[in-house]
This record gives sequence, C-alpha cells and structure tokens, in this order.
Amino acid sequence: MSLPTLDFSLILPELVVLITALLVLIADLLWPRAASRGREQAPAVLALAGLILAGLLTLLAGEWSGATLQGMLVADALARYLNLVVLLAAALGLLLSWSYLPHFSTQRSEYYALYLLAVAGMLFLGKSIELITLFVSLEILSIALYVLTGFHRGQLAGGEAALKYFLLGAFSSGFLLYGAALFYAATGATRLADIAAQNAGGFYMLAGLALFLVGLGFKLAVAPFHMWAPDAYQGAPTPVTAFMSVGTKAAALVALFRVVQAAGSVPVGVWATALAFLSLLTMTLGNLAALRQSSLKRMLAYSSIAHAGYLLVGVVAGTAAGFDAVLFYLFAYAFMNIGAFAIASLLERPGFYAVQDAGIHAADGLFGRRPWLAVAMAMFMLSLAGIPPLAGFFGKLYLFAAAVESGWAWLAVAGVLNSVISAYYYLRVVVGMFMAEPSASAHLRLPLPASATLAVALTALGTLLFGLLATPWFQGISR
Amino acid sequence: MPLLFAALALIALVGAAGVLLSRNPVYSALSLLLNFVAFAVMYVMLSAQFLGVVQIIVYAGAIVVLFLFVVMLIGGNLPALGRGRRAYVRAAGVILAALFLLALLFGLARPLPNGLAAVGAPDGGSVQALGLALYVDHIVPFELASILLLTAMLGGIVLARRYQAPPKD
Amino acid sequence: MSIVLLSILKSLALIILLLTGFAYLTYYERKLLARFHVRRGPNRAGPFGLLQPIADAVKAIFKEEIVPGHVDKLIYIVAPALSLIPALVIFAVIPIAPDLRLGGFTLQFHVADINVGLLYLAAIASVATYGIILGGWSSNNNYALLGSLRTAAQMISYELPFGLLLAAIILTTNIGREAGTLSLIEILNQPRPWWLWLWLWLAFPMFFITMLAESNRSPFDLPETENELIAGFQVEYGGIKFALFFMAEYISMITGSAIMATLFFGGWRGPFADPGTWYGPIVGFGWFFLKVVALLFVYIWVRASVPRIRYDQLLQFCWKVLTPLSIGYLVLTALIVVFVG
Amino acid sequence: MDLTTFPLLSLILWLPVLGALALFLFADARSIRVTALVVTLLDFAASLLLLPRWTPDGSMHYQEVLAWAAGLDFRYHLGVDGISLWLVLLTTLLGPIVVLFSWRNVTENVRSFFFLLLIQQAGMLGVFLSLDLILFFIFWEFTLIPMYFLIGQWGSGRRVYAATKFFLYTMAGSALMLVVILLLYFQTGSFNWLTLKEAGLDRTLQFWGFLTFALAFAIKVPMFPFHTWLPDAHVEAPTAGSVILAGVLLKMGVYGFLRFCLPLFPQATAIFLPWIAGLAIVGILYGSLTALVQKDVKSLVAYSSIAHLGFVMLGVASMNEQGLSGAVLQSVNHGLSTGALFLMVGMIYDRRHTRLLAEFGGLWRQMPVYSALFMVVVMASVGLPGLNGFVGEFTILLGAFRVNPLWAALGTLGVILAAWYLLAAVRGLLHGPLDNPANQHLADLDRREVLVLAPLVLLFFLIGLFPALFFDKITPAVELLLRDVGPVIGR
Repeated sequence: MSLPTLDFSLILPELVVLITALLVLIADLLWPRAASRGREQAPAVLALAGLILAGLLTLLAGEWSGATLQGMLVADALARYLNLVVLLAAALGLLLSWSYLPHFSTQRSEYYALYLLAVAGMLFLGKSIELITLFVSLEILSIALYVLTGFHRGQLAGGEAALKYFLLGAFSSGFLLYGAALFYAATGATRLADIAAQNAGGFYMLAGLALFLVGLGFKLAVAPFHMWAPDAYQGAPTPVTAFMSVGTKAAALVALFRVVQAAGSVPVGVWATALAFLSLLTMTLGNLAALRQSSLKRMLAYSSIAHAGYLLVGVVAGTAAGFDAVLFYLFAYAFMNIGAFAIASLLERPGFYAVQDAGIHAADGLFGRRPWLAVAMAMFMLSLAGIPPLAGFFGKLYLFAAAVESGWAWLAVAGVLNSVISAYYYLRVVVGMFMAEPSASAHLRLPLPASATLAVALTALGTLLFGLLATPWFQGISR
Repeated sequence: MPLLFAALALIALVGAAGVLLSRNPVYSALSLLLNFVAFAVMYVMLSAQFLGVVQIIVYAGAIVVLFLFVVMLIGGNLPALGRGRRAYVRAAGVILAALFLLALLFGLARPLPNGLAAVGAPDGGSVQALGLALYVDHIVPFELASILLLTAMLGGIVLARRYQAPPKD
Repeated sequence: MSIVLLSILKSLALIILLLTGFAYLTYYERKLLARFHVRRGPNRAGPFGLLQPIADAVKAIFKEEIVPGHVDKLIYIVAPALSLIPALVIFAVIPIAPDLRLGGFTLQFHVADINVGLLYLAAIASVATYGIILGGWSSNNNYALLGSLRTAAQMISYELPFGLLLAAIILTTNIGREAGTLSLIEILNQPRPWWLWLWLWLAFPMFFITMLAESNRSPFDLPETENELIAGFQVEYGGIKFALFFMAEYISMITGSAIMATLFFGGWRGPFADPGTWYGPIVGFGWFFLKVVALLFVYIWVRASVPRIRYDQLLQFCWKVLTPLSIGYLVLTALIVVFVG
Repeated sequence: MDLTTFPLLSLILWLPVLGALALFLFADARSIRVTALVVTLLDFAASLLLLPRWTPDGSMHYQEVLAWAAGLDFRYHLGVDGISLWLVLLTTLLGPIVVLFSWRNVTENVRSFFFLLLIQQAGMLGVFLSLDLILFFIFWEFTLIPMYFLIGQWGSGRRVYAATKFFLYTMAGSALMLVVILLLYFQTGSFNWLTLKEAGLDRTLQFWGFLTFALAFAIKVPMFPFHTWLPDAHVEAPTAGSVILAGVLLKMGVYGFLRFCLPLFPQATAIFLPWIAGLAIVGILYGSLTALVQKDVKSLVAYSSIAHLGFVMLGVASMNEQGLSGAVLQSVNHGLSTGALFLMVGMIYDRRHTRLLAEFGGLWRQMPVYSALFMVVVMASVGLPGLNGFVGEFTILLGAFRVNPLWAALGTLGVILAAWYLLAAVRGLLHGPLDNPANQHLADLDRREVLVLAPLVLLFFLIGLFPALFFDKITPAVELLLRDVGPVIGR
C-alpha cells in the first residue's frame, strides 16, 4: 500500500486562494492593527493579490485538459470558466468591501479569510465530479457565507438574515445529502462518471435527482426554495450580497449541470420539465415580487431570484450550447449585478450600529450629484433588463437561443415576457436617478472611495463591452 | 446474534421514543444517548468497529454532553417541551412520519438496489479498510473536509466574539 | 461458548481486583498524604491500619440510604453507577500480564483485544463525564449544578489534548513496520527503538496532566471544590452512592495509571517477564503492578504538593498551552514517522 | 476612393457614435453644439454619397458582412436598398436640423442631450441598415434608450410617465420578436435576411412569426389600437425628440413591415392583410377625429401622425406597386412635414411656453415669416398638389383603390379630415385678432430657425414637383418584393 500521488497543479488556483486565506488570517499577527496605522488594509491587499494571482493562473494556464484528481475534482473548460467568473465576482466584491467593511467591523482578517474560504468552496464546487467532494465543497462555501451574512453584528437584520440563511441552508444540505445517498444506493458509486456509466435507472435515481434539485435549488434561490434569499441578501453586508449573488449561483449551477448530466438514466424529459417549471416559477415570482419592493437592496435581491430563473433556462436546454450560455450569462451577470450592488452600497450610509438600508428612492437625483455613477447604474439596470447592446442582452440571447434550439420555445417566451416585467422596476431606479427630484438626503456629500469607484468602473466597462466583444470566446466550453 | 440485534434495536427504539416523548430536555438528551450507544454497538456487530467507537466519541462523548451543557446553562426552568403546539402541527408531524414509514417500507419491500447489493464486504468497516477509503480513495474530500472545519471554526470564533464597533473618526 | 464464559470470569476477576485496588488505594493515599504532612495516617484498624478500608466500606454500606426530596430520583440514583462503569470497563483492553501457555491452551490476561483499543479508551473516557454531570444536575442544587457545568467544560476541553496525544502515539506504531495498530496488546508487542522511548517520554508530562484533569484529580478537582462549591456535584450524595462516586474517581486513577504504564513504560514488560514461560505472567504482573503503583504515587504526590488552580486558569491552560503543545507534538511525531521511520 | 469596397454604410452608421464620443473632448456648450452639428452634417454628406452610383435594380447595395459571434451565427451585415435608402437619408437629414433647432433651447446638460441625439441617430440608422435579424433587433431595442432619456429628462409635464410608457410599451411589443427570430434561426440556420426570405418557412411558423413581428411593428407605427403611447410621448417629449419620434422612429415600424413581415412571412401576410388595412383605416379616421378636438397644438400634430401613419399602412396593406411605393415615399414625406410641424410648434413654444390653441391667434400679423412657412408646412401635410404630401397620399390611394375601392374611399375621407384639423390649427394660430397681449411682442423667426426649416420646405417642393427622382429608386425594390411575395398572396 502506498499513499496516492496527487497532481496538485490541477487545483493550483484553489490552493492559492486557500493559502491566501491562511495568510490573511495571520495578517493581524504580522501587522497588529493598533501599532501600525495605514496597514489596516493589509488583509484586503493580501486577499486581492491572492485572487488576482489565482485568476492569472487560471487564465494563463490555457485550456484545461479535463484531467481529474482521482476522479474527484476535474480541471476542465467548464471549471476554468467558472473559476474565472467566481474570481471576478470575488475580486469585485472585495473592492467593495475595502471601504465598506471599516464602517462596521474591525475584524478584517476574519472577514477576508472567510471571504476567501467561500471563494475556495465555490471553486472546488465547480470542479467537483464526485458526490462527497461536491457536498463538502458546497458546505465550505455555505458556512463561510452564513457567517459573512451575519457579519455586521451590530445590526439585528444581519443576525436575522444569517440565522434564516443558516437554518434553511442546513435543511437544504440535508436534501442534497439524501439525494447523494440515493444515488449511491442505486449505483454503488460516488463518482459522477461511474454513476453515469452504471446507467442505473429506476426509482432511486429519480428520487435522488429530485432531492438533488431541491438541495441545489435552495442554494440557487430557485422558487419555491427561495424564501431565505430576500432576507439574506438584504441583511448581509452589501459587498457580501454582491459577491454571493453571483458566486454561489455560478458554482451551484455548474454542480447542477454536472449532476444532471451524470443522472443520464433519468429521462431527460422528466428532469428538464421539472426544471423548466421551476425556472418559470422562479423568474415570474422574482420579478413580480421585485415590482413591489421599497428597498433598493431587496429589489435587487428579488431580481437576483428572477435571474436564477433565467439561468436555469440554460440548464433546462441540457445542451452544451445551453451551458455555454449559462456561463456567458454568469459573466455578464457578474458585471451588471455586482455593479448594481456596488452603487447600492455607495448609496447606503453605513452607521456604526445600523447600516441604513438604501431605499428605492435613495438613488433619486443621483444624476445631479454624481452623473457618472448614475450613468453606470442606468447601464446596470438596463443590462439587467436585457436591453441591447449591453451584456445582459447577449446573455439572454444565448440562453433563450439554447432553449429554443432544444425545443423549449415556451420557456423562452416566458423569459422574454419576464424581461419586460422586470424592465418596469429597473426603470423605476433609472427614473429616480435622472428624472425625479433629489431625495431629502441629496444635499449630503456622497463619498466615493477609490476602491469602490474602481469596482464600478470595471463593472460598467464590463457591462458595456463584454457582450459585444466576448462572444467568440464562448464556444463549446461545456462539451 | 439476531437476539442481540433485536435487543439493541429495542433499546434504540426506546431511546428514540424517549427523545420525542420526554417532557424534560435532559431526559430527551439521555434518551438520545441511549439511542446512539445502541447504534454504536450495532456498528460493532457489523464489524465496523471504528465507526462504532467514533459514534461514541463524537456523539455520546461530545455532542450530547454539549446538549446537556447548554440545557444546564440555560437553566432548569425550561418550559416543558411540546406544550402549546398547535393541533395541525401535530397532525402534520404524524402524517409526515407515516409517509416516511411508508417510504421506508416501500424501499425495503423492493429488491436491494444495485449500489447497496455490492456493499457489505467482510471487514469493510475495519480501521484498515476505512483508512484506505479515507486516505487513499477519498483523500480529496477528506482534505476538503479539513478546510470545511477550518471555515466552521473561524465562523464560530467570529460569531462568538463580542461585537466591537469600529472607532468613529 | 467457552470464550464468553472465560470473558465473564475474567471480567469478574478484574472487577474484584479493581475494587480491592480501590480500597487499598484510599489507604495508600491517606498514608502517603500523612507522610507528606509529617503525620502517621491510619494506624488503628489492624496492623498499620491495614483494615481501615474495610471499616470504611462497611460503614458506607450500612449507612441509611437517603434520597433527598428535591432530586430527580431516577437520574440521581443512576448517576453514581454511570460514573463508575466507564472506569471499570476501560480496563478490559489493558493487558496486565503476558500470555500463559499451558499445553495447547493460552490464557490471555486481558478481557478483550479490540483492534481499535486506543480509540476505545478515548470513547470510554469521553462517556465518563456523564455520571458527574448528571449527578450534579439531578441533585437540583445550585452548587451541584455548577460542579456539573465545570465538569462538562473541563472534561471536554481536556479530551482534546488527550486525543491528540493518543493520535501521536498511534502514529508511532507505524515506525519500522508495515502498518500501525490501535490495539494496546499489539502496541506492547512492538519493539520500540530507544529514541522512540525518549520521544514518547517527552509527551508523558502532558499526557499525565490530561489524565489528572480527566479523573478530576487535584489540582484539577474543580467540580468538587469544597471551599467554594461545598463538594460540588456530590453535595447531595451520601452512603453507598457517595462511595460509588468516590470509587469511580479512584478507579479511574488506577485505570489512568495502567494506561500510562502500558503506553509509556511498557506495561508488564520488564526483566524476566518472558511470555510463554510459566513464571512470565507472574513476573509480568509484578512489573505492571509496580509501575501502576509508582504512577499512583505521582498522582498523590501532586495532590499533596500543588494547590488547586482557578477555573479560568484551568481552561486557559488547556486551550492555550496544552492543546497547542500537543498539536505541535503531533506534527513533530508525524514528521519523525515519515522521515525517520 | 473606391466606393464599391469602401465601407460607406459603416461610416454612416458609426460616424454619429464617434461624434457622440467626441463630445466629451469639449467642455463648453458652444463647442459641443458645433461638434454635434458638424458630425450630423458630415453624416448627411456621407449618406448623400450613396446616391451618385446608385443602380436602380432593387437589390441590396453596399453590403458589408463581418463574422462576429460564435455559437449563434449572427453577423454584422449591413445593406441598403430602395426601400431603406430614403429612410436613411431622411434620418441623416433630420440630424443636423434637430441639432440646429436645439441650439438655444437646450441649456441643461447640453452634452448629454447631444450625446443622446447622436447615438439615437446611430441606432435608427442601424435599424434601417441591418440585414441580420439579431443586429436589427439590437438596434431596434437600442433606439429605446436614448429616446427614453430624451423624453424623461428634457420633456415637459408628465414626462416620466410618458417616457416609461413609451419604453415599456415598445419593449413589450418587440420582446417576443426575439423568440421568433431564434425559431427562424434554428429552422433555417441563418439570421441573414437574404437567406431567410428565400427559405420558405412553414405555415405555422409564418403565422406566429407574422403575429409577433407585426405586434412589434404595429406598436411602433403605431397602428390603432396600439397607439396609446404615442400622444403621451409626442406631447411630453422635447421638440427635438418629437421630431425624431415622428420623423424617423415611427417609420421604423413601417419599415419593419416592409422589410420583414411581408417578405419573410408571405403566407401569413395573405391572411392578415385585410386586418391591417382595416386597422389602418380605423387609425386614419380615429386619428383625424381625435386631432380635431385637441386644444394643444402638439397633441393635434401627434394625433395627425396616427392618421398619417394610417395612410402609410393602408399603402402597405394594398400590397401592390403603387401602394408600397407610396407607403415608402409617404413615410419620408410624413417625416419631413410632421417633423417640420413639430419644429414650428416648438418654435412658438420656445417663445410662449404654451401650446394651447386658445392662447394664440393673429400671429400672422406679428410673425409673417413664421406664418408663411407654417402655411407651406400645413399644406404639405394636408396633401396640396405640387407639394410632397399629395404625391404620397395620391399614390397610396391609387394602390388601395386597385385592391378595394372602399379602402380608398375611406382614405379619402381621411384626407378631408386632415385638411379640416390642420386648417383649424392654422386658424387658431395665425388668424383672428391678435388679442392676447402675451403674443403682441413675439419675435419672428430668426435666421437659425429659418435655416432649420429651409431644407425641409425645399424638399416639400422637390418631392412634390419631381417625384420620379424618388420613385425610380423605390420602385425597383418594391417590384422585387412583389415578385417574391405577390404570387403567394395572389396579387
């Protein structure tokens, strides 16, 4: 007997993120806060450097071959693109945290370490091709996010959000685990490839897949498993919301895609129809609920639910093109959604014991105060609504095209109609910024920290150009 | 052996019932302990000694003790559990339990699925077999689990610390 | 069938041995403490007071059984037993002498050779908490409850370094061999190179401290501090039930010493304790007995010399000193196993 | 410079965008205005370059194809034929006119305003030039954004309501079009208009395709009963916005019918033509009658737009050479004359900040130049022979008559009504006593304003007197269309 040799180069970016997390954790020891002013941001700098390094490693490595680490983790093109989108979202969220976190917490090392651990969990989840690995990765990211959600401990809403997220999340983990157990029962294998090879049919696979859908559905905030999302998204510190609304979705979608592909023996029509109805329900519910929100953040939370519905369309299509579209949309979504949350975070006035939630009218008159910010926000809103030529439009185009191609035209119809509904509440924000009288607080100076400005600039640029330029990039990733 | 199994099963059932029926949280916890121990012995009987012992160390030795710790810390004057619960909640519970029982019976009535038929190799639960499974076959999720624990620990520390607002400047 | 019967017989013998041991451990302790205090100790009952333990036992047994009205009866009565049983049961895996071969028949001087013996130790040690916790809780008395809480926190905390050190010892069983083992009997049968003994003895003080804490011995007897908690968890207990708690503590001392003797000092091994010979078991048991008594002496020595520490110090010592140290020890051991072994 | 290979269409399309970006080089309002004017003039000049080498054969000229996307094969594919040519020219012509008009009366956020005007122009040009359905859809939807902001930020009164209604209405209409485009793609493997129109789609797809496309275009035109956004948007928009809305945006709907609905879904066209004709006639009558009772000049003009576009759609529904050619020309005519009307309404609004007919009267005396030009513009709009309106309406009615005399009869009724309400406006504004003291010191048009109107007025006459100049480029394209579609619908 000898210990297995593992090719760690396959998970190099993940390792970089993990090691950075550990370094960040001891950053406080190396640079005690009180002793050295000006070095308070050392954890953030470290974390950002780690994320960028991981991103570069992913980018420069070229196409990933699909080699696996013991059949547990796979470095394939899908994982590569997921890496990129998660790292992008994480870096953008981190830029937001930079100036946001000091308003309410002194625990920087802990914050950034948990943040990086969540990132690592997402990256691992995207590479998981085995049930146990998948579950453990999912839990890493979930637990880190539960805590990050409640990180603003001076504020009751944060605690409530974290508790709800935790309870429902733990519940959903149970579903997922049960699903995995049933898969194992049916096939005696935990590796997805083996499960697929067994081609075992029958009740156990079906029930297992159903439970898996429920479990991942919770993480994706798919209706009717979305109840935690509005509270969690609203109560969490805004940078965390921005990051997790994209990162969790991305990783869970990849996992869902892999699982669905492995459960090949379950007739496609069965799970695809189930997913299609979930998708329809999700986008409709998310959009209708978003119409009536009075808080900007909560509105964006519901919009995020609706987008989970759109994203599911690509999985329903079940084709490589469908998932290419999902990945494409995730990139677009990372830009536009994080951008929107970035501006929401700038509009909040973070107090020490309570972050004043940005109401729907917080942006009123923004064009007069910070014209470029308003222009960027308008771009994010229009892109979220799917107006060309912004990134969101191309994302939807690809998603709906995949759906139409696989014969899900009615779902595409539902999708475009939902986009129209969503345009209404996105426009409300735009109306406020450009056409309404400034709100009562408009005379206050709106501070614009450099890091957040950079994040807004990057996301705005991405929203504007990604759709136009990146299309040739996304071909046949998911095969 | 079947006799021993029956006895253990009975103990486990009594323990489980005790968890549900006890009005006193301490008794509930102790019933749970009984249940755990019965299962530990069953694991040993299935030649999964390691699992049996770990069941005792983790569940009996740590988790139930922490339950008790918390119950005592909160105080002895806990309102008796299960009072004031609505009728429909009870009904829902009963119905769900019945459904679960049905599902179990359904599962048992069917032939064993392929995956489970292969399981149960002799000595599959020995330390050696388990070690091989953990450190050779499943080393990746095993290592990931260490990250998970680190995350949980860090999270626990963050939440347990007294909140300190940053200084105003 | 005969195996089961044999096991039962062995268990009975072991129990008798332990109970006697307990009785004379009290005598041993009182005598020693007296010497530390420059007194004489028990000297009335029998020669050198040797019958004192028997007198105590008779007294405890014939005391009136009192169950106070405000206690939770069931648990109140069960708790002392719960506390004693683990202390007794743990001994089952400890070999007290080399095998005796008579013709074709081999008599082994342990009740069971479980192949997860070391983990069994940890498991039983972790359940030993219940007796004290429940005793304190069921007494329905604030002092007793505080004692219980202390026990719970203390024992769970100290299980950590205990487990880590056990893990380190388990690791060393890999040295120079195909595979390691978790069985105490196997461990005894393995030859250890001299440097390994030295390395293990480095861990002995830490291990000893955790054993002190696990058996609630001074200076870690916080659950029963008479000056602040008026005897803590056992304040409502009297008669034979009190004696059972008392017994549990002392037997766990014996057990602890036996474990340490086996893990760190070679158990029954010693000159002339040759397995397979007719005299081997006798000499082996002699060595074992000597080692245990010597370790017990250290227990009592510590009690006589070290004052009780404060509760916060107790926990801080565990989390901030002992645990990191044992983690470090585990890591170093692992390195040694990989690079030397 | 070799015009056959030079990407002239791209130049026309992207020049305004570059110009829009160039606005950020300047800080002062004057430089921005000048830049915008120069850019729009250059664009107009560039589009005039299309004319000299035009071969009137009805095919697509100046095509440019660039592969663009992966996965879905949509391309950057531009082209122009006789149908789109004049619409492109109309767009580029209105560009400098609108910029010049907004010279003084836009004082807030000058840069944003001209930026939006310029990218609006690019978007509209993109709609007329795209031969790839996705590209078309992108431009089609994109035109919403600048117009939305123009109405919402520089509009008057209930501008937010109007802007949002405009946006949601048109977006809702066109959303489903995307799905149909995708369906077409997966049936034929192409987004290319040239390929699709030869593809011979199956009947069901044609039916639904026509319905969804027609919904999008009918809202844009707007056809009765999808017109309700228009009065709001026109009335609340700033003058420049109204001009562009009436002049070009509405034509996108007509153009959509001509370019996509008819050639791509001929079988469905056969089914729906009577309905279109019916709705067009209802639109003519409804628009005219509603215009009659308006108190606000601008809403009067807005409702007149509904009526005029009804004529255009009647021409489309006629589905013969006269009808279609007339529809194209009348689209241009309406863009010119209604654009001019909005400009002139805007001119007095700038002076009086009201548009109520009751507030005016007797301007003839005070503002002779204005009044003269106003008469010309009204006459052009009414369809006085010799002016452009007559040519278009007459051709359309001719086409309609050949299909169904009743259509033509009802259409003629619309002409009469148009004369009625427009002359009512003339009476209210120009005639009568100059009794409102606020009007007694109004300045007449200055040079800039005359300059704004002059090219339009010139064109009224040019089209009115030499329609053949225009028809000879339109007709071949229409004939080509009819050659493909006519047999299917039996005309």
